[in-house]
Amino acid sequence: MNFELSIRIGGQAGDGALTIGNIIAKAFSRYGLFISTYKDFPSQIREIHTNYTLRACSEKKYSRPSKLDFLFAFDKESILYHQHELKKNGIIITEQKISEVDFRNDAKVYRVPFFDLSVDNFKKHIFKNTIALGVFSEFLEIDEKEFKNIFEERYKRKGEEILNTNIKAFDLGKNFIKEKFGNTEKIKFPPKKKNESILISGNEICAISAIYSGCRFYAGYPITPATEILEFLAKFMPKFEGVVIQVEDEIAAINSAIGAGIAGLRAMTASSGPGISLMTEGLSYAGMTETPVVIVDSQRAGPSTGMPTKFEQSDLFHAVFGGHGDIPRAVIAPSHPEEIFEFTNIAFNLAEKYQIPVFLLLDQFISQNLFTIKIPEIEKYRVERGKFAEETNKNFKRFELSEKGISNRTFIGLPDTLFHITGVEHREDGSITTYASLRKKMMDKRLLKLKYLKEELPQPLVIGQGENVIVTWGSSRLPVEEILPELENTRMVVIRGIYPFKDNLKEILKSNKIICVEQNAQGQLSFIIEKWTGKEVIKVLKYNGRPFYPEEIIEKIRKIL
Amino acid sequence: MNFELSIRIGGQAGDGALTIGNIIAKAFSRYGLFISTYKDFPSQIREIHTNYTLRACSEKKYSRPSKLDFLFAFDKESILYHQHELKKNGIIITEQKISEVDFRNDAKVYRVPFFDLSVDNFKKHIFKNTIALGVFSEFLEIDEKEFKNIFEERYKRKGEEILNTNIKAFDLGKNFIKEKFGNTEKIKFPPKKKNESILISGNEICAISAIYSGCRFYAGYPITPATEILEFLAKFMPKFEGVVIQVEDEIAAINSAIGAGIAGLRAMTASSGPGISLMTEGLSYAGMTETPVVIVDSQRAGPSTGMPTKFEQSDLFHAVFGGHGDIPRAVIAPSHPEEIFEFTNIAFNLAEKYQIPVFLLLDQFISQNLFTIKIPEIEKYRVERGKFAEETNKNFKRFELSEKGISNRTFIGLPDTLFHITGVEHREDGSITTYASLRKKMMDKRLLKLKYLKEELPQPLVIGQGENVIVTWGSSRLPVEEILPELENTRMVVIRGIYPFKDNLKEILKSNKIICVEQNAQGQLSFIIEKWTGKEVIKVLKYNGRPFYPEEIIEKIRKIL
Amino acid sequence: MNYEPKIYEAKKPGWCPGCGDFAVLAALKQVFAKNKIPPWQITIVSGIGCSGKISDYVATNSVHTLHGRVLPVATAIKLSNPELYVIGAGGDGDAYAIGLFHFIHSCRRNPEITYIVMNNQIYGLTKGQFSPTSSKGFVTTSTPYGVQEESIDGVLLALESGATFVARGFSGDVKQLTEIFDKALKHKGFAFIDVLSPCVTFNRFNTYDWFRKRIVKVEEPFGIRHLPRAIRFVREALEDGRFLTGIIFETKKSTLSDLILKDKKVPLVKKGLEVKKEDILDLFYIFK
Amino acid sequence: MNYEPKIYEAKKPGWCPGCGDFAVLAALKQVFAKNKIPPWQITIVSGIGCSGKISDYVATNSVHTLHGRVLPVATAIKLSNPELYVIGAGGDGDAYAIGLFHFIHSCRRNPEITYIVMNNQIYGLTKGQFSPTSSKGFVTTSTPYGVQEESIDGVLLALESGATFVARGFSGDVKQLTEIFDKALKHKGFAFIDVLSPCVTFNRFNTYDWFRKRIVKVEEPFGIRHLPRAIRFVREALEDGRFLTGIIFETKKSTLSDLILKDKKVPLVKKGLEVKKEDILDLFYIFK
Ligand SMILES: Cc1ncc(C[n+]2csc(CCOP(=O)(O)OP(=O)(O)O)c2C)c(N)n1
Ligand SMILES: Cc1ncc(C[n+]2csc(CCOP(=O)(O)OP(=O)(O)O)c2C)c(N)n1
Ligand code: SF4
Ligand code: SF4
Ligand SMILES: [Mg+2]
Ligand SMILES: [Mg+2]
Repeated sequence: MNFELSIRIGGQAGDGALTIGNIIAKAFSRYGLFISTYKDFPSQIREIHTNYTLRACSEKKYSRPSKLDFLFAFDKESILYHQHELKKNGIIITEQKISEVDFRNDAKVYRVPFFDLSVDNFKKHIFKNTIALGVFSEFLEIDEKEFKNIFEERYKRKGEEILNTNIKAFDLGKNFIKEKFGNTEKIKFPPKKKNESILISGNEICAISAIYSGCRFYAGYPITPATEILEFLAKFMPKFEGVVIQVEDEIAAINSAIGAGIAGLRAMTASSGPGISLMTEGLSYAGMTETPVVIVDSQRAGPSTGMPTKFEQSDLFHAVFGGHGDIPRAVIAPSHPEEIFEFTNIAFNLAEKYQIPVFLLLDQFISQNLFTIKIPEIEKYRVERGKFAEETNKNFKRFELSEKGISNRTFIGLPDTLFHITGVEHREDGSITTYASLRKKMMDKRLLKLKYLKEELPQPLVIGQGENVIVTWGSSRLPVEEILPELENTRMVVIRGIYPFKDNLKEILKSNKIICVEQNAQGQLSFIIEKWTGKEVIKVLKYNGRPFYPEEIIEKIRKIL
Repeated sequence: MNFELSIRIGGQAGDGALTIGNIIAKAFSRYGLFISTYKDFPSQIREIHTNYTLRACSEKKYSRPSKLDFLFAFDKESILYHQHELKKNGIIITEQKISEVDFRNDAKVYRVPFFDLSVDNFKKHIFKNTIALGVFSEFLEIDEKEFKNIFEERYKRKGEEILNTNIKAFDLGKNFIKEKFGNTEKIKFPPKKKNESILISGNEICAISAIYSGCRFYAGYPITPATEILEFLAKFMPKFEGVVIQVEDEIAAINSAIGAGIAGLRAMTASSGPGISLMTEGLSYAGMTETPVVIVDSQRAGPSTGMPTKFEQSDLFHAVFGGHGDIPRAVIAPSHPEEIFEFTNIAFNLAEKYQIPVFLLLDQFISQNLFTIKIPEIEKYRVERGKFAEETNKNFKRFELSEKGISNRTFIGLPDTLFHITGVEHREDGSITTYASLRKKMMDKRLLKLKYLKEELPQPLVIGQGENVIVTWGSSRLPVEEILPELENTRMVVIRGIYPFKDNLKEILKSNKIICVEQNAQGQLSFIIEKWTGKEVIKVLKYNGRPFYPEEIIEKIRKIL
Repeated sequence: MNYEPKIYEAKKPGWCPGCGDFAVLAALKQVFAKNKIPPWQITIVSGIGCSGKISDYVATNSVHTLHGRVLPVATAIKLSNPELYVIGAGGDGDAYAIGLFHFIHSCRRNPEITYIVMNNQIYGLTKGQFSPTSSKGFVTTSTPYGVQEESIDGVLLALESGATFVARGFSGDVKQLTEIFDKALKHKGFAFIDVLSPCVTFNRFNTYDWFRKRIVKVEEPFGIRHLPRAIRFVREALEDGRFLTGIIFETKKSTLSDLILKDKKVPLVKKGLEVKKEDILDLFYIFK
Repeated sequence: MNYEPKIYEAKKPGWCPGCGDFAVLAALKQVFAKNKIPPWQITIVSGIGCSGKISDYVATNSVHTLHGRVLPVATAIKLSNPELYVIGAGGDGDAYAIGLFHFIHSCRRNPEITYIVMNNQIYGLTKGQFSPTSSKGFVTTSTPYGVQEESIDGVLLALESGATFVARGFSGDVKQLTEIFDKALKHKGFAFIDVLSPCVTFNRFNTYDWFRKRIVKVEEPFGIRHLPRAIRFVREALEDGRFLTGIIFETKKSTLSDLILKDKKVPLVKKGLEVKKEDILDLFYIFK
């Protein structure tokens, strides 16, 4: 049986949609379902409608659901904006106070006085979401323990009283619904599965992988949707004796990371649009000085401040082409929560092996939402430092010309081994020069590295078979993958190692019809695909800040094929 | 008669190569010859070999000459590095002190004790370059007045004494050569032409055009090779009541220019590589807020600090693709000193008509060297502000949707007419929103402008006829144009309106063989040409910091065709 | 026109109930109304942060800039049109972290603008990381083991950098805030106000009550004649865990507009862009 | 090894004869030699400018950073390997214009590095534009009608921002400079030295002679116990047209390394990158 359940919780910021959504997500995830969540939150702290969507499937499906089984509506907007997304005869659980609103005719509406129940019983309105959870549990066939266990973990630390109040609130909701509406029809669940899965966000996976991959220096500046990387590392890096500092801006962040990279540490910084743009000069410096540094870009809707809490994939052009001069670099983009651990590890290895800045492109959807994944098989991934060795060398030449363009590296402070690093053109020993022929040699050296790097870059992922090609990247893969079985004669190609451009692109994309699904306004990957295939690409774009629903894509593609 | 004379003056920084080069250039330019100069200076103030090349032609030829008639050698390096570039039987005028150096067998060498003559006669060594000029004049058929007149203008202000000393020094050189070597063979000059030409650098043309084009706000930060724009405007803008400020960095510079642009002024900033990279976030903001601003990028050799005083064309990728998000913008590049006035004017007009940031790409060669040009027919160029009007409007919507995506603009401070500007996604009135459908509309609006702008962008310049195409951009045009007559069946296409990409590119570049001559390591324009033509482009690249000699290109192209 | 505070308000602010920034907005509106300044003659230039949202809540001209870039933009707007009241407004992260150098350079340049920093000692909009004014030891989401750096004080830095009007306000005292803003708006030059503006959501340490116990009101601009004394008093108070509020220093110096604008009567934006052909030719003739 | 100054020199500097920066280089080499520091244990991190070229002239480790970014890079290097002597060096434009915020934040963070600003009150490498320390009225290539802004002083700003070692030197007095550098290198924390380092080519106003008439040497770190007094003296001197040179203030505070590095014995760069699998699993288990 293919089980699938989609829930949206809407309310004003502060109503607690996030809390209850996370509890449901965790409960279902532990039950053995695959969860993906979607937070549609404003870039403002209070008083604006927000909503949280949760999808639970018996199979791995991670894209945003377009049709809902349940809608929790704590405010009027929740009904106005979202009830049209309910499935036929879907269920609405809503605050009784909400008036002057027309409910969809087919919807099963349960109006509950969450606010009053909470205030009457607990003197505070904040338990209304727990009450709602109790209500919700009455519609499910699973044991209420699945939720209550989570309460225990969550509230234990905060004291017995809070825990008990929450449990009381939960029961209150449960009983209210029974008393008022009698026995509701219950949703059948597949049998519970023992599993080792975790419910985690992309930012957190990235942070853990960084630690595993030997990152020991992180400098950053808060920015949505990348902040959690800073926050996670600030908390856990000290255990691994690494350094995490929040600095005065992103320029300081990248230059600090570069400083650590020069010194011989594995270093990283993470940001989003505005911060990434500020790092441009540093990027160019890292390329010129052949300094390994990993730059995570959790993309959000741009340009400029754009929509800080919203999704987009529009920094590809910048990652590939941004910055003055001819800069060696790599750009990779995981396309799935399950790839983030691996790709973060790859980013660090490529950065050190090729001594370049590496962009790891994430996006708001994959960065901030929660997904059920298996704990990665970490032993599969290694720290590969390339030509890095603790070897004293009186004639150390940091930029020695070599066959593949890669020179020996070590850390600064090795006896008798002197470093000279400069963003100015330099000789093999790092001293400044403007000699024409040497300049050319050094430039060739730096760019030569890309030739070899290209081979090692993650391969495109090809799924399915067929004449037609849908090419995509980043988390756009998730909805495309979901609709793929419904399309005839079509294969999906996910570009994951974006730059340097792979030689096999033309071959892999061979087709009469190339459709590119990506989520930005200019068709940034499409441009590159057109360049490499010499073919016009049919672009399927979205850029309103919300990730594609699978259905939207299929509709558009049906029109094309 | 086709007259052509090429001279190089070499010495240590501080030896005065620049001064004497400029005097010769001015004298010849006034005489009616077309001058182009080439400064090959270190990014260091003293004690390093520098050289200045000067080409004087009876026709407009502005590229760097590869063969020299004259070499002034104030230091040993001048001989070591440069004598191989002398034509057969070329002339070397050199400091007598220089020893242990082998002169080319065929060269006519005149060893003169410049240093001693200067010190013996004037107690200072600094007159050695004027003495050298006197020597030089003995080899020319033209009247010595041509030089002495310039002394008078130059040194008048500094006082009679300095003037007289210089004249004495000049005569000293002249007489020395006569006495020691007798009558030298004299170079014949074409007859003197009355002319209205000027000898000017690209930066200065750009600055004058900015003033003419209505620029009344300039914010900048010094950087080679763009500084002269700041310096020229600082001096002359006040006369036109405009504002020029040197601010704390390039971020402040672009944000100041944007502020003035928002307020309703025509505003500009200029920089080079590192500074341009720092402006990336501001660029994205200008695109989002639809603020006109002109960004002049006097390109230099990158990446990073690169070779600050050296030539390159490697910021094209950044200008076109740099910055996070989907940013509307324009990129134009004059390809000839005579185009700079016009293109600066176009930059301001496009910026205001389309309410976007506009990149004006110059480069070190065209920016800092001197060229003889006619004074532009300035009345041909106008200030076109587009939808800018002083119209009070109680319901002013700065971002009103319209057919071509362009909204009405005015200045801030018009009675009852309120502005709301934000880098966040916004409604027509500028208030913040994240509504999905509005977001899409606003993004479409901003990008729609490019469709119309594209039509108005400077057309590619096609010179010559033939099956084969040499495509080029910026000052690379100069050497290509010079060799074009020597190639059969070949036309030259100069891309001047670079972005948005023109629809007619494929048509205009139709050919079996497309050769792209540009001066960067990645082939940045080539990449774009390949994208638009679907054809592989044969790249002729140079990136050692020195512009192509025409001969180098022809050699490479002969191998290809 | 009826100059009431509400004519300056565009929409209901989206700040958390109790946020200190409400007081700043309220005081501004009162001062505008009191001085009968038409909305179109005001331009609020704001940064990025909860504080920066203020520009979205006013029915005056408003420019919501990039994070940290309030001052370059505000200065340019003022130079472009000196008839405007230009008010910069941002958070402590905006002003003292990423934008700190613009702040200090503005102090010495003395542009005729008012600059209000809503100092909540935290990054509000990004949900609670420490800022340069957070106290040492303070536990935030990015400093789970406590802030490790000394905090800095905007008032001291402004005094040291040549600012001509330096004040501190407190969101718990709208009356005083209004008085300060009133004087600031009338000041010829750079008028800087650090407003202690509690973040009730992410900073549970520096609360209204916390401040109330520590605030000492300054009645006179006591440092007016003596900068070193002003500096000493502010520093001593801070070392003692107290905050002086009120106008702390005020002086007269030539402003950036004085120095840079030739003609102060007609704003640049109102001048035509035409130039005399001869004047341009004269520029070219330099190169003859 | 024979610790002589010349072992630290890589090539003949390309500065103009008479440039103040020679003195800084000379003093540094002497201090290195005196303290017998092996070249590989020193890292000079420099900015962009004539001053920044110093990194190309030393036979120690050197990192020539971007314009204004000396301090983030230097701090990171020091944290990565505390066994190094890390010395930041740059110009007044580098430190007080584009890099000013890094400077002030470094003062409050107290990283264990020495930071030398070669203050020539001009942009040397770009040929003579004004800098934030140029005097008001000074005619430069970008201010043909004179500088219009008040200058700022690095020493005052450092004192106000919590720096733990603040000094001023003069290139005309290599002996004093050497003494200052010697102490700076031994200081535990951020040691800042503003060196009045004349540019003989583009600044014909602030010449050696000009300074000699205005310099007052401070023999003791007289402010050592009293910051406000140090601030007052420096300010009064400046207002009076005089420059105090010597060590102006020195104090002890916990350093950034103290606070941020768990294990101060083994430098981070010398530690392996391996982690225990269980430790990583523990991180994942948080999300069970
Ligand atoms: C360049 C850049 N970096 C980071 C951010 C993310 N960001 C938004 S608001 C903010 C800081 C907010 O703190 P503060 O300035 O104190 O304002 P508050 O929200 O506390 O009023 C940050 C870092 C951004 N928008 N731009
Ligand atoms: C981002 C950036 N902007 C501008 C420049 C150009 N630039 C090189 S050196 C310099 C300033 C030099 O002044 P200062 O720091 O005082 O050093 P000095 O040469 O006087 O020693 C500038 C602006 C640059 N390299 N990078
Ligand atoms: S989070 Fe803090 S600063 Fe932001 S609105 Fe809420 S209380 Fe105000
Ligand atoms: S220009 Fe000035 S700062 Fe630069 S080397 Fe010469 S004297 Fe020194
Ligand atoms: Mg704040
Ligand atoms: Mg300087």
